[in-house]
Amino acid sequence: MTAHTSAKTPAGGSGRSSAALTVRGSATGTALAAAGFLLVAGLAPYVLYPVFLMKVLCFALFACAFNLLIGYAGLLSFGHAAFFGGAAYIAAHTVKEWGWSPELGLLAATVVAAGLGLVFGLLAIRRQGIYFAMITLALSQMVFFLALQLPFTHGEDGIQAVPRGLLFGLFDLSQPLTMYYTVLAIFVGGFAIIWRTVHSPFGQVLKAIRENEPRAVSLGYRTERYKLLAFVLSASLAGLAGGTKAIVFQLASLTDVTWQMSGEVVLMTLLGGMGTLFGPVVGAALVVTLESYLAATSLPVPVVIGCIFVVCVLLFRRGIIGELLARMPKRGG
Amino acid sequence: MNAAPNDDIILEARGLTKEFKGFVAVKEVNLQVRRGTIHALIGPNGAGKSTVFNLLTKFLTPTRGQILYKGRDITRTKPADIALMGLVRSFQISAVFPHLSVLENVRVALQRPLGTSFHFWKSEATLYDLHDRALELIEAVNLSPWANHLAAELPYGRKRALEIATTLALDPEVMLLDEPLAGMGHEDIEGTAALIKRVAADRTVLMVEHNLSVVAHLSDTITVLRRGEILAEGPYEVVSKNAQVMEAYMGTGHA
Amino acid sequence: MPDGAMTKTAKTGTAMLEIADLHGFYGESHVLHGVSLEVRQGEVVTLLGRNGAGKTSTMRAIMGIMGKRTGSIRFQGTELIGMAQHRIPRLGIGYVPEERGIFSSLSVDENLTLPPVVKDGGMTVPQIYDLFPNLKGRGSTQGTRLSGGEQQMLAIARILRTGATLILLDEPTEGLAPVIIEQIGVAVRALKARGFTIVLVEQNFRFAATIADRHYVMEEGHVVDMIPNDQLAANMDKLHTYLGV
Amino acid sequence: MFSLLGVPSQVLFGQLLLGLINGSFYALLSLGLAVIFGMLNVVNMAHGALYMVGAFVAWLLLTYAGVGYWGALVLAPIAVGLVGLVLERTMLRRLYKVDHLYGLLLTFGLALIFEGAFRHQYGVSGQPYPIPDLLKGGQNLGFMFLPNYRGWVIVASLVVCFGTWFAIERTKLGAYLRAATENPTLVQAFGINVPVMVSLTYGFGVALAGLAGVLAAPIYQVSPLMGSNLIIIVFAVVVIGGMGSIMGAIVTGLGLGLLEGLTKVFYPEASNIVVFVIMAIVLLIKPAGLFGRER
Amino acid sequence: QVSDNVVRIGVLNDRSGIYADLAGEGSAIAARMAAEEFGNKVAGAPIEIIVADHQNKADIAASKAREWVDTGGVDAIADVPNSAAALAVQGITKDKKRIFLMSGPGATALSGAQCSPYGFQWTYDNYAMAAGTGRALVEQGKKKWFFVTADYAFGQSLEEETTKMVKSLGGTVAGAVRHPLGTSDFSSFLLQAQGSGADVIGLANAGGDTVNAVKQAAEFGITQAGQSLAGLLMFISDVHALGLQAAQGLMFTEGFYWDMDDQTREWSKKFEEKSGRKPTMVQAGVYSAVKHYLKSVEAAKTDDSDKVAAKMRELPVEDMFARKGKVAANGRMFHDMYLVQVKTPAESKGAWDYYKIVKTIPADTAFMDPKQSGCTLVK
Ligand SMILES: Nc1ncnc2c1ncn2[C@@H]1O[C@H](COP(=O)(O)OP(=O)(O)OP(=O)(O)O)[C@@H](O)[C@H]1O
Ligand SMILES: Nc1ncnc2c1ncn2[C@@H]1O[C@H](COP(=O)(O)OP(=O)(O)OP(=O)(O)O)[C@@H](O)[C@H]1O
Ligand SMILES: CC(C)C[C@H](N)C(=O)O
Ligand SMILES: [Mg+2]
Ligand SMILES: [Mg+2]
Repeated sequence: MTAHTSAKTPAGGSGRSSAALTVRGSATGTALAAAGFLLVAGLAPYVLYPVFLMKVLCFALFACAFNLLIGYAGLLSFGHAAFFGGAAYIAAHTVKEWGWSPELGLLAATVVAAGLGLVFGLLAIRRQGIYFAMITLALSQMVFFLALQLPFTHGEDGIQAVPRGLLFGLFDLSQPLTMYYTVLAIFVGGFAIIWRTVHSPFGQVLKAIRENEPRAVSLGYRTERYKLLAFVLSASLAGLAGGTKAIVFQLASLTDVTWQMSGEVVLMTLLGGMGTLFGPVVGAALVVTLESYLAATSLPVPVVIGCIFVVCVLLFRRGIIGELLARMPKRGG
Repeated sequence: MNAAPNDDIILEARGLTKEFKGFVAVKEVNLQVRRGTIHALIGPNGAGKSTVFNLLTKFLTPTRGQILYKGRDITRTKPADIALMGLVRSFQISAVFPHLSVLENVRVALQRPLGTSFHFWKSEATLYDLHDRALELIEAVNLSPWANHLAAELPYGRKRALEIATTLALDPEVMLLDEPLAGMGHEDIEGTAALIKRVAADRTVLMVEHNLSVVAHLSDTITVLRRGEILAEGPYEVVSKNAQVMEAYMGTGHA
Repeated sequence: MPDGAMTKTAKTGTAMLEIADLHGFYGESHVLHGVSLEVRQGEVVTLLGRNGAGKTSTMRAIMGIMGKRTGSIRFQGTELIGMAQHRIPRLGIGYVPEERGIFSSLSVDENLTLPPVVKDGGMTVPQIYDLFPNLKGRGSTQGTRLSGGEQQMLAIARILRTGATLILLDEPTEGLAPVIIEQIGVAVRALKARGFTIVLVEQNFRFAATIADRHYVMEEGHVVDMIPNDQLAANMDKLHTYLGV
Repeated sequence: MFSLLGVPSQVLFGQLLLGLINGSFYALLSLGLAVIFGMLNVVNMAHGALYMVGAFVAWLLLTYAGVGYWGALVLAPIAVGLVGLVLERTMLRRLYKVDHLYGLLLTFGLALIFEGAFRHQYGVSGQPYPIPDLLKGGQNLGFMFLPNYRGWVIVASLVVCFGTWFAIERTKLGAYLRAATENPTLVQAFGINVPVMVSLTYGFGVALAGLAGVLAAPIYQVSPLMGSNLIIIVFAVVVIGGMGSIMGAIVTGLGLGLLEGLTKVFYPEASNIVVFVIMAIVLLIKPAGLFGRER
Repeated sequence: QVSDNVVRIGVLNDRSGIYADLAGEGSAIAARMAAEEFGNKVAGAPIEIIVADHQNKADIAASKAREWVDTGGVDAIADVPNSAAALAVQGITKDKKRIFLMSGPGATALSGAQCSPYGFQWTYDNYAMAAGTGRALVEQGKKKWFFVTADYAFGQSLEEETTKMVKSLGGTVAGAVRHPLGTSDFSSFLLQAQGSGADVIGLANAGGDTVNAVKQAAEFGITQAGQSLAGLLMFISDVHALGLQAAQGLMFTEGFYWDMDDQTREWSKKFEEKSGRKPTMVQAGVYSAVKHYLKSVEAAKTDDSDKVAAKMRELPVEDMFARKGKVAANGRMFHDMYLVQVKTPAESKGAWDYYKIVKTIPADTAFMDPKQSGCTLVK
């Protein structure tokens, strides 16, 4: 919702075609921001600790995936850790125990997360609002207990010492920078998918459903299927993020399947701005930074995080990026 | 169902009944809407008009009874499928997508027939072809100056207009309008009434409306509901002379 | 304030309710556009008007259960706008809503005794049963199992217990069979005789004519006319145009 | 002694009884959640944290004020209730106008704050709380040895649950509550101060959690995270029972406790997830929950 | 030559959870005490001790260790009570060639299949516990066992080692239940144990979990009914938390007791002044390990891990914790262990007077023969 630049005139366009500006104006803005982001992210590992940056990127992708659901389909999932953490186990297991290459491991993680998303979705999608949140929460807790008890996850120990391996048999991921650029590429890829989804015919319907579901139904959309597809997409990308994290940290553990993790991703998204493309990225970066900064102080991390949560909910429901956008000059008319 | 389905009747309800936890909101309603007409449903508040409406569009499931659309039984069909079959409704409380622009609101309806609505990998630009048609529809309801505004920014009456434009975008065979004029200012009422008349030329309209003068002016047939039952039916001239209708709806002082 | 015209027809008693230039909103829609009217002690006054004219909204504005309202509503000299919602009924105003508002999770007895007594001089439960014999013996029935008419009686009855001196009745006859309407008419007259002040929304003005002292006519969110009951016959034509019949 | 499917009856009945004890906690906690949800439409994520606070208040009273178990049984719920009152008045209240989800998020944040603060102060390992002298020892029931204290927990929570049910379903105050759940505007128009009632309801609901905390203190360690995992099961209980249904909360709470006990006998590996499996099944068959009404 | 001119030791342990009392800040104090004995300087470079909380989570431990090594210039990591976390750290220190001084973790794999040239398991291990406690009880005629096991690397390994020991002595195992780390209610596990008809209920867990289990066993009258309870790994802090009333009579294996001789008493007194409590074996072990590490740095005149590790294996361990201790090729430090029994309240003469030492287990029988450990470093 920024510039008025009209890059391309829609078919048959004349003066009236300015109607398309809403959409493409924000598209240009996003493209600019994305270019800036790539520049910064490309140089960052020379300044900052790459593992830290990779963590940020994994969580940013996770938050973006989550945001696809809450921000663009209006569904609050309180169980996204199941996909993130569950996929981490899959990636770790396939790579470590079965000796799969990292790209195959990630693919497996994503596919399993998608399957899990489908199951969750089928069960939860029939209810809305808090019911939906509660159901996803409870289902993810089920995954948590499975992760605790299934033999292949190794309970409290987690799957440790996962080899990073050679990406496509070529790139040695144990090199920090190679790993970093791989993660960056995965993030950019995931983000691009989300960006495309949001700005696709499907994304339009999704937004319509979020805005007014009965109306969308009356226009002939079988809204449950759209929501389900959105859910599966979101779950898959959350899984991709989780799998990547497992490869980066060479470990899959229970932490990533706890409901506190589900809460954390909500916080990241809320803090950055629900329903804004870059909000979750900013939110994730802030939360991860804050946590690692706080860990070194004597301040209790959960208290600080909780306070941010409360303040956001009470005062800044639009989040950082949301507030920024809201303060920008409005479109003409 | 029928040996020889009456081609003339596009939408029909038979013995339609809806109970809410023991409370009968709609009772044994038999309704026939003829193709190409404007059919109005009137009645006192709580008579069950909106409920009948919701039943016909499957937003509620009837407790008993049957609904036929073009001779086909649609009693068990899902709401979205009903819409796909050309039976499209509007809502009593304004139903727009508030944070989409006016153009996008209409476009959402237009994009459905493209069949790309699940294509999350396609660009939104594939929808730009629809803009001309969308703007035409927007023009038709006098919303052109607003095309780029968010629907939320429109005044109430304009939202109703937008809703009609969106409904029209589906090019429905039957349009069901629930109080399309409610909340509109005088200036809009006339325009919208004219619009309804215009679009009804090649389709069927069933509407719930309290504004009697409009109903009188627009509709070919009027069905009067009271307490969930049909009290009277017929053209305005007949219905408005019916003593029961006068008592239940128009008031007894009617000369 | 346009009260000059109204005092001429004033009956006995002092002004109980004075509304001046009342505006009301539901969210973004502005539905009351400057309502002004006055009700005196012991009167029965009706609000007439087409569907959507703003009658119900006026009552809701009095009770303070409307999103936003401006202007002035004075009850026995006390300004109601700006007052905490739950204080308003405590001044002695009872409200019988259009949709009756019988609670389904409460029994008839519980429904009946739900509104707290706000003033002395309310009717006792036996007196209520005398007035509405239909309710007798139904105490343990679930509230919404009653027939529509019984529910209407219950809605009125529960207000009578509270001792409220001003009663706002929104379409008490809507959807009711003629016999029951008759009963309600009897009840309203009985209440009047007991000194209650009543504001009544009615579509059925034949019924209204049998009980009211004066009629206010509303159109598009404001009062357009006031007709004393004894001049009703003379103003029939005018009324018909107002009501669009 | 006999055996069922190869399981000695002792073990069976023993686990069932333990399940009933767990069920008592589920019932007490889900009751509070149901009351709050019915009235405020808020999913109180802070419920588990406030349960923990209840236990801690009891421990603090004992450690720093010398107030014993029986005193804490009264004082701790009151303290927690007051905390709830303050939270409702200062924060939750501002969210009724916006999406209900924000209530959930707010209380989630509050839960983090409470748990984090206690964790920071007292560590995670937990503080011991002695069983009151009156309830030491136990009864040999033949099939198992039932510690007196655990027996008391069952009795106390049943009494409180059914007391609450009675208060809500059979008293005047309860009538206000039920009516206000259905139609708050109208109840307000009868001159009842609904906002105050809402505050009190929240206070009462969390006081129940506080009470459960005191009851739990002598059994489990008093630890900052004692509520955080329990609460999810309790949410599942509420979903199964039907959001907002009082009876549903009680019956489902006890029932699921028993079912969990049973699972521990026959298929212990599944005992942690059986509640969630039941939830999935119930949702498929009856989306509104066993005792819930479709909105 | 000392890298970045400082010898930095990171004490990574549970500072807030169920192992916080037996390790936690106490371990950091012990490490600092060791550094002070060197005047906070070694091989000409200052010694720096830093701490972090691993919260008993392998992922947190791993990322902290990685961060310390990558960006914090940490030369050695100490303690890491929690075998899962320790296994994760072992992987990283092995990879990045840093010294790992394990005092807390018990899993035998750490000096077995998962051993590292840079990893040293100092204080005890699960084999030692099984060899001590398991043997003692079986020899008393308690042959039928049932395990209540913490479901992670440590618990499983403890159960496994004890099972092997019990079976080798002609005992049987009636069954086992697994519980998650940090369980608060053991009642249904205990009920199962009771139903099994075993002579001994072996608690293959530690810290707060053991304390809870013992307490609830008393609540359910398990010992009155004739079964014995065996805490397979217990610390003095656990006895302290339980109180003698509940803990009396329990028999288990310890690596250290403050009240053994003047040296231990003196050191423990200093420790108590700083921490307010007597040291556990884990804390005392951290002291010993750090001290030995510093000694080796001094001797090698560098903090280069390969050289220091070689020196650590070469030098004898001699301090108040271990007499004539020896580091084996697999990283296991061999020293005497003690079978102790908790005194009755009547026997106890004062604060922290908790143990009777039943017997001393000599180093070579206390620990597993390195050749059988499965560690590839052993030729
Ligand atoms: N979901 C429901 N549960 C219970 N009763 C309902 C429900 N929906 C409608 N009703 C009842 O059914 C009756 C008919 O309602 P309906 O909305 O159809 O009336 P209407 O004729 O459209 O009135 P209006 O002119 O006010 O829109 C009313 O008494 C209403 O209270
Ligand atoms: N909750 C609401 N939100 C928005 N608009 C409303 C709401 N309630 C009523 N209105 C609108 O306010 C206007 C006045 O309504 P009101 O209910 O006061 O009319 P009324 O005179 O009582 O009509 P009726 O005879 O139908 O009862 C109508 O246009 C109505 O659509
Ligand atoms: C400190 C100890 C109780 C830790 C435990 N031995 C473990 O390896 O996990
Ligand atoms: Mg209606
Ligand atoms: Mg009305």
